[in-house]
Amino acid sequence: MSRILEIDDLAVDFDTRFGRVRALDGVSVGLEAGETLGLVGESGCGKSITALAVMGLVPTPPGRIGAGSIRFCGEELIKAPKSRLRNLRGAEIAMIFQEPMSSLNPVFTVEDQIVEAIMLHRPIEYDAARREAVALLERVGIPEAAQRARDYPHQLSGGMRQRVMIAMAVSCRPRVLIADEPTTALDVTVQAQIFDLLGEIQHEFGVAIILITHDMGVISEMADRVAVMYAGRIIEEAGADDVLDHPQHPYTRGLIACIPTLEDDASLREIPGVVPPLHALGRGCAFADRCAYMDARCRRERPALAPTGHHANACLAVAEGRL
Amino acid sequence: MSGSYLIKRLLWGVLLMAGVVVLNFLLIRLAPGDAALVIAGEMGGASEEMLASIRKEYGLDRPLMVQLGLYLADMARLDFGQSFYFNQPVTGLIAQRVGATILLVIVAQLLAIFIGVVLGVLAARNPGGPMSAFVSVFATIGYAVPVFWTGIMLIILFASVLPIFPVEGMQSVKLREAGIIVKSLDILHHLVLPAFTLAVIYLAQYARLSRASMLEVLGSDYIRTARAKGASEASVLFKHALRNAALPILTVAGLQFGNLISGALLVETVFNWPGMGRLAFDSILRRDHPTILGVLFFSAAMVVVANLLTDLAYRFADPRLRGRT
Amino acid sequence: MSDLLEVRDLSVRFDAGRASLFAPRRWLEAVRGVSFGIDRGKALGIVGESGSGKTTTAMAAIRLTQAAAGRVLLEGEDLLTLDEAAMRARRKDVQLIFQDPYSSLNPRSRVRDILREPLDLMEVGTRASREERVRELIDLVGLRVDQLPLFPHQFSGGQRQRISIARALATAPKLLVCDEPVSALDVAIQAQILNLLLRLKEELDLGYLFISHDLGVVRYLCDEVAVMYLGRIVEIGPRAQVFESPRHPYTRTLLAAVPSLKRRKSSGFKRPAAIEGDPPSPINPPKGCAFARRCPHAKDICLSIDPALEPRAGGRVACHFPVS
Amino acid sequence: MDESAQSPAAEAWIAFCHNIPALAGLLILLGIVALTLYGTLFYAGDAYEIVWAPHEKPLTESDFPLGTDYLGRDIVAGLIAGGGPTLAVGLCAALLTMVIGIAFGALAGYYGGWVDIVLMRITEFFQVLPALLFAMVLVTLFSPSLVTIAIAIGVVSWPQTARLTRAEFLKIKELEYVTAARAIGTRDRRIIWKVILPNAAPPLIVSATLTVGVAILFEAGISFLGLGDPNTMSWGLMIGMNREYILDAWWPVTFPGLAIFLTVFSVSLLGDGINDAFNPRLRER
Repeated sequence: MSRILEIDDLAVDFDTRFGRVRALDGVSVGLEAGETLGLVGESGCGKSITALAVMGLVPTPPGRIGAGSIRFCGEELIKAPKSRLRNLRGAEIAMIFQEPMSSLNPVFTVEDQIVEAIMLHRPIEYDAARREAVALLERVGIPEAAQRARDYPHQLSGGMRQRVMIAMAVSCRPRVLIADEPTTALDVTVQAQIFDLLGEIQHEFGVAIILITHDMGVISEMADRVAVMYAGRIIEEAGADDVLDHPQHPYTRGLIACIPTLEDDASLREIPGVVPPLHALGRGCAFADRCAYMDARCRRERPALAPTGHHANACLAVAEGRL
Repeated sequence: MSGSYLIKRLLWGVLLMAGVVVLNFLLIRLAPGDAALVIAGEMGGASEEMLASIRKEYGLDRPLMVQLGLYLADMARLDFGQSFYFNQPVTGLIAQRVGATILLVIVAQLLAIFIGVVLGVLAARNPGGPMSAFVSVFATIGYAVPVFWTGIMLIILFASVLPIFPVEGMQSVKLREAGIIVKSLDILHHLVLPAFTLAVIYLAQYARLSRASMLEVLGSDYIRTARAKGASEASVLFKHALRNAALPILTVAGLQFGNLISGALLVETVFNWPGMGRLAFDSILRRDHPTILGVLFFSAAMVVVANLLTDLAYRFADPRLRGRT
Repeated sequence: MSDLLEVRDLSVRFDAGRASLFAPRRWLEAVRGVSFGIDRGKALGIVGESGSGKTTTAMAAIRLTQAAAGRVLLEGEDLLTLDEAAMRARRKDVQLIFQDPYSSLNPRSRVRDILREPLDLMEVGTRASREERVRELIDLVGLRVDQLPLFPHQFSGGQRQRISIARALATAPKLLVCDEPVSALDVAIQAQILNLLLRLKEELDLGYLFISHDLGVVRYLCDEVAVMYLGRIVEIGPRAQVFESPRHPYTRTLLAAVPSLKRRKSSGFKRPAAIEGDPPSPINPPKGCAFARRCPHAKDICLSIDPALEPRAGGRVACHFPVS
Repeated sequence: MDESAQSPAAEAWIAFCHNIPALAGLLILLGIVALTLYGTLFYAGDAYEIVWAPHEKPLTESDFPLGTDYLGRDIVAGLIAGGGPTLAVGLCAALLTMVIGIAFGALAGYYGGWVDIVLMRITEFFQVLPALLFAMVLVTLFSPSLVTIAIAIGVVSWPQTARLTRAEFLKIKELEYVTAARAIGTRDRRIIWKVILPNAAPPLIVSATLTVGVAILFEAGISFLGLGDPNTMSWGLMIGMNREYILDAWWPVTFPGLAIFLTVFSVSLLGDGINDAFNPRLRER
């Protein structure tokens, strides 16, 4: 397999009332063609910002790419002209969002919005684009697609809207699809439908997916590889099975142990405390205050993501064999 | 669009108008002072017999509720009675003037919305930029200037320093006999200053409102979606954002209509614009009740119609409201 | 017969307006004849998707939403027939906590006042004893006494949820209604709150009416579980019964839809019991079983006759053809 | 996390104190108020008396720094005397507007249902009447005194406040802390006035400030048309009386107009400042 997306040492800064804050720090991760990479972490860990950075949509101001590079098929995106990014967006790299309720423009029909996406990137007649939009809606499982196409977003349920978003996203056969918590706002049975659909789409279109989620269960069912994020950094990265069965970083371990599941009767392990605010990060490991294995060195040094075999983690305690 | 919605709105509009009539009628009849004396005063003094005959002629001797009933019945036939002061049918008096007022109000409103929205959109593109600051300052100034004073200042400026626009009236005397095109151009020429004066206040408000509305819309998820599919910045701004940002502007434009008519009243007085403002002013000073009632009725009717149109426009512009009752 | 709360045939409906000026008024049937019971010190979880009526059921059970029909017996006394004053007095026994830690606390009150207000309103004890109780409460939920003078915006989401719990506990209630209390929290914080709730339940012998869409959370905390679909309970029973051997096809679908750490993409899992479509509208709900149109086992009778909730092996199920 | 116990109101005050335009507005306004209240202490002049030749230009005669009007009355004295009534009417009218508007909006928003329908229909009715025209009619019908003017302005301008209050109430009453208050048996009256209203206060305070401005403009308009109390000096009246002569003398209308503008402008700056101070979106993140 070949890497189609390569993020290298990416940093994103935000101006806040506490001054400039580094929201993303030294993030390096790659995406193979056709695979699913899960980005997992709690709110504010930087997983959505990573996605927006890839799309070239970090809101500026207050945000700003501080350092690093993002290469799509070898082409550097960070310094690319805006027009080039526009041509890539939607055509080669597409994205779907968390809130299907508000992600579609309320004053245009579903069809209009998909047709727009098609015609922006492909030399195609309006009528042909419309036929294709209906075909896409059918493909993503919208019943009576020809009629639904004339509907406005508010006339569709949340699940249907997310299907429309998916249809729009894959309309130009992108090579990368970023799905930012695509089911968080949906009910669990609808969530299952959407994930099943995403799986089929991936299989059929051969698109590589970056799946952003806070749910380890979703990772387990959907992802080939996982990167766990905490306070703007990746702290563990490996194949999904490796991370789920043999988590290395204390945070990953805690994250897995604190989920109430349908199989396990053990009492929940808590991670004490809260995620530190980004403006109050010290020199050391951001997780140190909540970590049972913390020692003096953890407070002084911020560990880098160090690979051990195929399994990379950023933890001094693991490196020193203290766990 | 749902027909029963329209019926409901129309019925409510008629009801509102009836309410306006009743309220105004009662207010005027209950206010201290004798209408017969006022009429007699216009005729140049009065004896008791004269007063009695005036009361009889104008129906002022009947019980209040009877007067109200009769008045409502007349009203339904659009008969507002005879003006005490002008000694003409009120309907005719208003008919001569209502056109000028509507012209002034609508031109001012369109001017204000158009310029206001353009300024607002430009400002929203860069919320920290100079255009944004200008819109904020301009909006605050526009809000704070008394409209009649702006008019007077413009008159001082254009009457003496820069005489390119007429500062008074609606038509030039020497062009009375000219063709329709020349006459229309002449009216437009006269319209410039009054319309601009009236527009300034609302222009500032619309600019500020569209800036805020655009900023809010630009931060919404569907704008991010539009960008994510590679839409150009112009398309994002004018196709995706403005259609949505226009909705609150439309609402406010509808609500402002009553204020606009109030403003027109002052502007007409300042520029001697031959609309209903002058008529209102005169009839109020002379306590010419039929005329006051007529003017109030017509102004309220204009507001009701404007609100109805705004409502329909809103429902057309926002698909979420179509087909609702 | 449960010794704390017994809800019988509770129904709630909302005016949904008219389709047009002369059309008949429509009703949104949010809760349709729901019955359940809660014992002292036990937790009943109600699970269901949005629009299933689970929150409305809870709100109607403590008379914060008006019920259209039914009875709510709190220790044998019907809350729905109490007059205003009696109901106000009874409120000290039933309290609730909410989903959103940001809107559930008045931003203009200090924590101390938030905790003391229920005591003041119920006129519990003397002024000094109320102050003492406030200190007790803050300690009980794991916050510090020196945080009492602070305002809600100075706390994190998890801490706010603790304050919310402390407020609910102020009048020493017997029943706590928990409406999605951990849904807005990150998983790490969620575990903290769940463990706190579990501890309080045992220490204070509290009954919980626990509303959640998260089956894992319900399984962790509740003794009994009710599954709702379109305003009805379709299955209710002890936790083990519902989770290990669900009888209703909808329950099975729901359980299969929950992402699981045991199902791996690497082992090529395929989801069993997937269903299509969305739930029908609660405005003029369909005849027959509400789930019939999405149910893989539906037969003709399901479309015409609404199955009653009948006892099956330990629990109760509303299905003509329960799975075994 | 900030550990000092600061109430939202205190934080808003701090934000306000860092807002230079708002402080400027407050300062100008205080200056104008002081001038109208105490101006006569250090500027002895009678606004009503003819003291000099008509249309004396400004800055030519040191006794009358801003000149005289068409009758030969001192303009500075007029400005000082005219400010009081204008400000008083503005303030009283705004107060009345807020009282009626908040009462209507709060009850309509909190109770909903038919209470809402009836109250909002009444509100809509009052919005149909062109405010200035209606106020003019009221003023002339019931003797043109300051009190009548204030009442008339109040009667015509409350609908906007009612709508705003209602919208805030509709939003806040759905919040969970209100449900929590109901769950502990708080009575409706207490919920409306003690729980919801304080939380709805920020936009209402801003609106109240702006209403003062609008009321001042209203009063000026009525006086300008000569429908106000002819025996009380006011800025609008000064402009109205001198209107006929604007092409001969610009100053008798310009300075009162500037005075109105400056007052409303400073009130508006103040309102914006309060708005920014309370608006968390500008302060947070």
